[in-house]
Amino acid sequence: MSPNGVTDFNVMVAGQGGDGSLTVVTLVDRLMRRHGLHLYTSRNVASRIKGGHAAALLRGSDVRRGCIGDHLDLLVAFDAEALEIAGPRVGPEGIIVFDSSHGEPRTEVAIDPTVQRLDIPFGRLSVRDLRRDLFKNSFGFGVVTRLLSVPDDEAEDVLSERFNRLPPRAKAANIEALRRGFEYAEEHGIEQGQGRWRFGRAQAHGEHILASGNQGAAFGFLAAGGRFFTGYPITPATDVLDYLGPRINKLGGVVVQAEDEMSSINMALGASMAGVRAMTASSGPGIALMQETIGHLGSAEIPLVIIDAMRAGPSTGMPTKPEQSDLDMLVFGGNGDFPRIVLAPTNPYDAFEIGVIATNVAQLYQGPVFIAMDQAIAQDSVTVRRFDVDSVEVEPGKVVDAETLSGLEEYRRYAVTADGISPWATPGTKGGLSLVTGNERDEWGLVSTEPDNRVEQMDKRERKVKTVESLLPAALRGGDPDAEIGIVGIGMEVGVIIEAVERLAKSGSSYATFMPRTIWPVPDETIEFISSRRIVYVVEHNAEGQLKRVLAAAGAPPDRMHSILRYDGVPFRPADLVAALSERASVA
Amino acid sequence: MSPNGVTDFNVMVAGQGGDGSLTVVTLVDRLMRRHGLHLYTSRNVASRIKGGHAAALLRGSDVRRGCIGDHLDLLVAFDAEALEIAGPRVGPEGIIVFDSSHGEPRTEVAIDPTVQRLDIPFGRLSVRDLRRDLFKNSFGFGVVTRLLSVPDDEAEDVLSERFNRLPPRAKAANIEALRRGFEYAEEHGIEQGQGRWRFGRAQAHGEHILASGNQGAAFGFLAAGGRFFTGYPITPATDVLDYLGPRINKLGGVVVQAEDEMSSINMALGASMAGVRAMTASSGPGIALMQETIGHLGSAEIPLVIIDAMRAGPSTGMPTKPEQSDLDMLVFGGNGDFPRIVLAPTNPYDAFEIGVIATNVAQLYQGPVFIAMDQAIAQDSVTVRRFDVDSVEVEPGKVVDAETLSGLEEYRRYAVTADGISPWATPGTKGGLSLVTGNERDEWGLVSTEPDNRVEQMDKRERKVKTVESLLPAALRGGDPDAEIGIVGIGMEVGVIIEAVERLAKSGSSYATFMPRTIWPVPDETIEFISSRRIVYVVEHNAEGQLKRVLAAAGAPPDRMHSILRYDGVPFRPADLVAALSERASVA
Amino acid sequence: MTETYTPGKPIWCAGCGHFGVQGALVRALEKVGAEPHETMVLAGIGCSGTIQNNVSAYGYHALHGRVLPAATGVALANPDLTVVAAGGDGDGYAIGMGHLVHTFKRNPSLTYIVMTNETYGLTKGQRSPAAGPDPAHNEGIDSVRLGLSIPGSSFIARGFTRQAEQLESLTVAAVEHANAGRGFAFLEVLSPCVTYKDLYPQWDAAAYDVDEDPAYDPMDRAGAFATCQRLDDEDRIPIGLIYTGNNESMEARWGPGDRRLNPGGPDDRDVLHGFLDGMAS
Amino acid sequence: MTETYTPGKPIWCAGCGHFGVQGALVRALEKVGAEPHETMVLAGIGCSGTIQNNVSAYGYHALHGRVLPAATGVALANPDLTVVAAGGDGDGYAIGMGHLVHTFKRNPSLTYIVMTNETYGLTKGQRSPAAGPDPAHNEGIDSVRLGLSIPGSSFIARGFTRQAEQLESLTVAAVEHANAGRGFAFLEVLSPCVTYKDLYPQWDAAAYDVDEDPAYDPMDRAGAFATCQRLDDEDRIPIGLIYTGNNESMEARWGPGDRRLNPGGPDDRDVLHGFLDGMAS
Ligand SMILES: Cc1ncc(C[n+]2csc(CCOP(=O)(O)OP(=O)(O)O)c2C)c(N)n1
Ligand SMILES: Cc1ncc(C[n+]2csc(CCOP(=O)(O)OP(=O)(O)O)c2C)c(N)n1
Ligand code: SF4
Ligand code: SF4
Ligand SMILES: [Mg+2]
Ligand SMILES: [Mg+2]
Repeated sequence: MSPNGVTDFNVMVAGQGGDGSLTVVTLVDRLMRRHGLHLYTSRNVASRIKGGHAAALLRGSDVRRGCIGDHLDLLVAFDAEALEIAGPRVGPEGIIVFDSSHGEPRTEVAIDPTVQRLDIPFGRLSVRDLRRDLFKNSFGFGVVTRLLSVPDDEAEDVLSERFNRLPPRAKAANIEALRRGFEYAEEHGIEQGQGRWRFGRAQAHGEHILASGNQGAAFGFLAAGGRFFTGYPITPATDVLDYLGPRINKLGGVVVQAEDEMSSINMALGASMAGVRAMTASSGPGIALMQETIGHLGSAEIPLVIIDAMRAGPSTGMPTKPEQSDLDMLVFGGNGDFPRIVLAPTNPYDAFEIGVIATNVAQLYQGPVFIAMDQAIAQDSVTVRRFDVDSVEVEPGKVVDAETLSGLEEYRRYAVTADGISPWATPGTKGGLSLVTGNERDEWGLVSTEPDNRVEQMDKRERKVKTVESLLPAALRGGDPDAEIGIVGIGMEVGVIIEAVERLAKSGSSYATFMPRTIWPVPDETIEFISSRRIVYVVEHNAEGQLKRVLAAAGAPPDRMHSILRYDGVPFRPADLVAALSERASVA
Repeated sequence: MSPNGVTDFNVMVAGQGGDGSLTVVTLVDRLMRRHGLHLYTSRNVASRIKGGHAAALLRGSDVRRGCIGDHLDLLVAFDAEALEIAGPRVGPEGIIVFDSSHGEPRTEVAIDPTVQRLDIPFGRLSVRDLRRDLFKNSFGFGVVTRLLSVPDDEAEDVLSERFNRLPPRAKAANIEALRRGFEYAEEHGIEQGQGRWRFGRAQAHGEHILASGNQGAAFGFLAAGGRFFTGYPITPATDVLDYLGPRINKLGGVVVQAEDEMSSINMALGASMAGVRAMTASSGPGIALMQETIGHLGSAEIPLVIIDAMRAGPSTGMPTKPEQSDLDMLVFGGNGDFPRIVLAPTNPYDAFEIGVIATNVAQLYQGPVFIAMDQAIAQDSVTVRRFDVDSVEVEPGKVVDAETLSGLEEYRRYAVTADGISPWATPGTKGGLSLVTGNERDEWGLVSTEPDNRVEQMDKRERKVKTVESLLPAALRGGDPDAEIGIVGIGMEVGVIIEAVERLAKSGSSYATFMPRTIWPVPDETIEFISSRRIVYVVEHNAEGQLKRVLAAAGAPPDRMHSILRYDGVPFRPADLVAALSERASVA
Repeated sequence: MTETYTPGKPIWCAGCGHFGVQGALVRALEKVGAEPHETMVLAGIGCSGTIQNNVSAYGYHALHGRVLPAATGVALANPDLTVVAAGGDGDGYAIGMGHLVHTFKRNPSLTYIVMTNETYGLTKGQRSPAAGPDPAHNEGIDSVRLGLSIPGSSFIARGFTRQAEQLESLTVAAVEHANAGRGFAFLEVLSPCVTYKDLYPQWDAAAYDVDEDPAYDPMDRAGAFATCQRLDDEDRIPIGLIYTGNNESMEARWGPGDRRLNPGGPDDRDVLHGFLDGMAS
Repeated sequence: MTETYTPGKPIWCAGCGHFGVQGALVRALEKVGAEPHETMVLAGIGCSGTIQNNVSAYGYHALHGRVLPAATGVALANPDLTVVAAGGDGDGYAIGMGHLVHTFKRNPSLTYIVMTNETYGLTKGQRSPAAGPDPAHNEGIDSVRLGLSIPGSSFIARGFTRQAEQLESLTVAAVEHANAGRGFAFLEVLSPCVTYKDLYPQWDAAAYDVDEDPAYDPMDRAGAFATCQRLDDEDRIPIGLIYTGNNESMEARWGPGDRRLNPGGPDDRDVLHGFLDGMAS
């Protein structure tokens, strides 16, 4: 960071899950937003309600970033475990604020010698002076704001804003705790306005919001006319249910918490068949349970948007950890051959756009569209431009109404058309009686195994994906377009790739980057990008190189592609990728 | 066929489903078996109980064949629809015996001019003379045996044998019907012993049985110690339930018809976890429903054999038609990365062998093993060598007993071992308490998201497939091993490929054939076979070229592989493949 | 008139009970005045699951066991439709059991007709969960008592194809219950499979018509349960209107059921902007 | 002694009802003399679904909703084991509902303990199917009445973590029922989630102990149903032994339950040859 102002600042607050310690982060978050920084926030929790190591990460930066940085500048560790786990991640000249109430770590922690450590028994003092452990957070915030050279009154202002809805008594106690923080900082020689860091002047960035990918996709769905959502709670997809639950009814829509994922997707299917744009969301285990119905949507030609917020598998796996290991299932799962579309947002704004596209394209091509987000894209909150809802168009697709029907000589639900898409009358429409089935059928919807008809219907269904292909989101590109080495990655890798390649460029290594947003069908541009490089590194969060495999299956030259994989539940940091690429460059 | 004897004879009996007409086939079948012919029989029915075109096909040949031949020699058509559909398939010099009771076809049927047609109102005459339509079958058989120059007393013998368990009255009526058949043949000038065809002398072929792939796999499972089977009825997998249901209890085992496929696979999982070899079977829609549990088996390291009798998809599709369109799902379905093995028998004997291997390998590597059979392999009945049950070994795997455990210092269910396989104590064993879970876990079975542990456990699981790789069945090879053009196909394509290449070789075109029995993991030999040819045709029954895609995903050079696909629900005949290959050869 | 599909001919075996169910449904739909295009018949998979092909209405062939969630989606999406779900006892009581219980609980306004024949007709005669005890199996599931046990249920009836008139009037009552927005109308029909398990003789003997019993009170849940239980102990099967009550329906709980859930209301965009304001940075 | 895993410490919030369930189970297993290595505890997914980590027994963490089929497989495969399935009300009554009904029907000899808290604890407080009515939802599912409605059920009880002694004796009774080969022992435990839905006060007020009621007859199915219904109408919840009966268990119907289903009996090969003879060509 520059001496004049913080331009890129990474802070982590860590402790035991459920003890409220993560609220410090929301305070720092507000502070940074006031100073016009872009935020990227991420949580790292155990899959349990209370207890277990939990951490909140926050990066504030003057340019938009798509990941957490390499090192922490500031760590607030509320217990020894937090110090053990996160201490080594604090970078040179960083500061650790350690709650020493409950003793030292049991093992030696390798901490950079230039790191300063402040031991303050927040917890103990809070209990002693304020009667509740909980106040340690505001206490800690007091120290942190001093370190950030924030004037005390501004810190108090932020705190008051945050605790606006608390009873006056509790609010006052928090302010008291904050002031104890100032005092303690003072005792450690940190004067007001004289901290290690200092924010620059607030800059205008236009209208921004803080959103996650789950929220972006859910909002995009609403904006494109989605009015029926079903879900069954599962980490990390539950946010979508939580976001839409209290909102969709304001638009006349319906949210149902189903009894399981089969019910969830089949209710959505029913609503969609009845003409209402519908969506469901789940994560790996739930998406696995939906496989039969997903094929049915493809066969019976029923639109549906399906969010897969991917967590680490296999099976129950590591529910709160990010992975990109459902790609194979999304692209190849389900029995038989049927059309499907798989889109992968790269950030929350993108999730909004893709939410819109998915909803419209499902309606247009009458089939399933997946929005695949790894847990980081799904749940990390990022400052992004305000979603441009005014420019969203709601595509009607080939729905025919009674008037149009009355002008037709005949109406066949599964009419074989040049573009593969059949006109569609929804129940309730006069003149459009139809049969919908997951058996092979003739144009009228009557079950048929007649071989020629079968081929016509199969071909029709395959054809319609081509029809909408031009509407699917293009890849992001970056780096040096002429470089002979390419890098491909989706979702959470995108922010990391961009930052890593930026750094590598500075040190003279150039790479062309290609970050697909349409996974399936694999667009021509993807194959072309790969075919025109000497080497392409496919960066993925899974063990088997699923994206690479999907690309190979679609015809990308397998010998050019090399995997850079990670499957330990931890995101790459830019430095990891810089190291991995440099190492390979030295071998190559 | 040679004038001296029938060496390759294709007969079809067709009518409406459920009217019992297909019993004629079982009679001809017995006749052919008496004369030492190899049989290949196939049924072609609508997915409904009664009504709908239904046909039984029978091929008798002096060499073993893996498919029905190009043309019919004899068609017994019990109604006009049967004549319309099957008439064009009767080859030169063939004979059609048509039940003219209910009138002529409504459309013109293109029948080879050299084909002879005998119109006999079996149905009407049976009702008139014998009071029941049903007797038309024995009536028809009388005509057929005359055409085959079978002495009347032999025909009567076969019939008596077949109807042994009928009440004497009914049996007598059938014999009466048969004799009416003789008379009618006589009236049409077909004297006893003077038919168009004649069987050769019976040859000894060693001990043979007539079995389907479903039966073979089920028997292999039993032979390898399988004692727990669960199923939920679904075409074309129900046979496995039907075969094991009345048999497994004779071996002390259990069969449960579950309430759905999730229950089915999870009951089997429970039994397997308790140390009993277990299997379940289903078809595409049911296997789709099992996807979550299949990943769980892979994660939690629980052995299970899963039969997928593949029917035409997507979704409910065409339940009685063969397809190979679940391959993608079997290889890539389920959330997350986990090990799995997919085997594909090429005939019923092979299904037996693969049933044994699957049961043993599941036990050895502690994970899911699929037996993938298209409907033709699963259901067509073929004469094969008697299953060599005496040479079957039951592999114990790494199960540890109380005695062994008492000698160990510690027991960890998920111990990280060099071969990737952990020792396994089943519940009830003293000293082996363990935790089994689908969450990521440490060696003790306790839930853990610790990154290094995660990687160790993932790598361990991937590693163990390598450990058993050498036990997986090798591909069948044929044709000219040095040919620069290769043909790859599995399951029902194998018999067709062998016969087609045999013919092509006679006309001077040579091909190397490669018929994998291990689909996943893709064996090195498969990649090598493909890599060492100029062109490889991958023959498949699906629309998207799933096998080719799986091979490409595993690293086979995509540009060498070309698809020959069919997805209309109809098997290839050898002539189809000869034509397809010749056409491509002329273009290439 | 636009030509659309013509209802097909049933493909059932001669004598199959399902003919009777279809006849009652067709007549009931006419009686309640449900316009074909405002009616949707959703069916499961099984022999029973072909009924939608033969009725003049929008038809849907669900996945095995999933007809109720699909029908619930349709009913919530367009409350103006007459929604009739139908299927076999395998479809509804085996793979579909979880959904049945939850549909009773949620009480969406739609009719569900289960054609019970104690067998899986289409897959050739395996036992269904409704099949009674035998040496190798415990007693069958009684969906009527099951429905009574769910506190949210609102309409439970059982018909028998042998009693065509009663079946028709029960079907009318069911469709009327649902169309009045009163919730989930459950009608089980004893519909024998003459090919694999001809229960006509047995059911002829066992059927006991509660509609004819003046002492029977279909508003008394516990009483209904006790009667069903007693009859079962006597190897008899109650038919007729078993229970009807006044639980609020699912759509009613979701607010006015008088509009289709389509986008484009004039304020939609304002509402969306409101959501964004709440996320502002 | 071989070192195996040491039962862990519960990860539940302080005050969570699940502690009480675990305590009762541990004591009950001791009381009935179930050896740890001859006991298997299978759990669902949820906060409740971590109980197997804390009990000295073979432990299995099933997929969400699938604990009953898995436990049935175990119980059939090795009838010598004490098999205890356990899980939350989300696990058992939502995604697992179909299996619950069918397990009641099949009646395998195993114990099932459902920790009901009317919420999904682990996923942070959504409603479970047991949750009572509110303006937006119909009444909850009552698993006890549901169990009574399945003719094959054989043991139904409900405990409350506040009543530790009774809970322990109900757990003992359940495990004994199963271990005696009498079939499926269903025990629902009211086990409040203090973090998302603290029902202690409400349930303290509502619990009605049928064990204390001399007029209550747990062998009378219809009577039990009527009592449950009446109490429900009075906003009370029956606890205690609700029903016990004598349906034959699933393993009993499968023949002698005294051997593990392992291959290698001396005649196995002969039996197999017999099958082949039947297929001979
Ligand atoms: C997931 C799945 N599993 C199994 C099947 C096969 N299947 C088709 S119909 C049927 C049962 C039909 O029985 P029922 O619902 O009682 O109808 P019926 O034929 O008796 O009228 C089954 C199991 C299927 N189509 N899908
Ligand atoms: C297929 C699937 N869907 C959803 C989930 C997410 N999930 C985990 S626990 C749980 C519910 C837990 O509630 P309950 O069973 O009542 O247990 P409690 O936490 O209340 O003890 C859910 C929905 C999952 N693990 N698997
Ligand atoms: S098999 Fe049974 S249920 Fe199916 S159509 Fe025939 S009689 Fe009806
Ligand atoms: S969240 Fe609720 S159910 Fe889960 S441990 Fe805490 S109190 Fe118990
Ligand atoms: Mg049925
Ligand atoms: Mg719960």
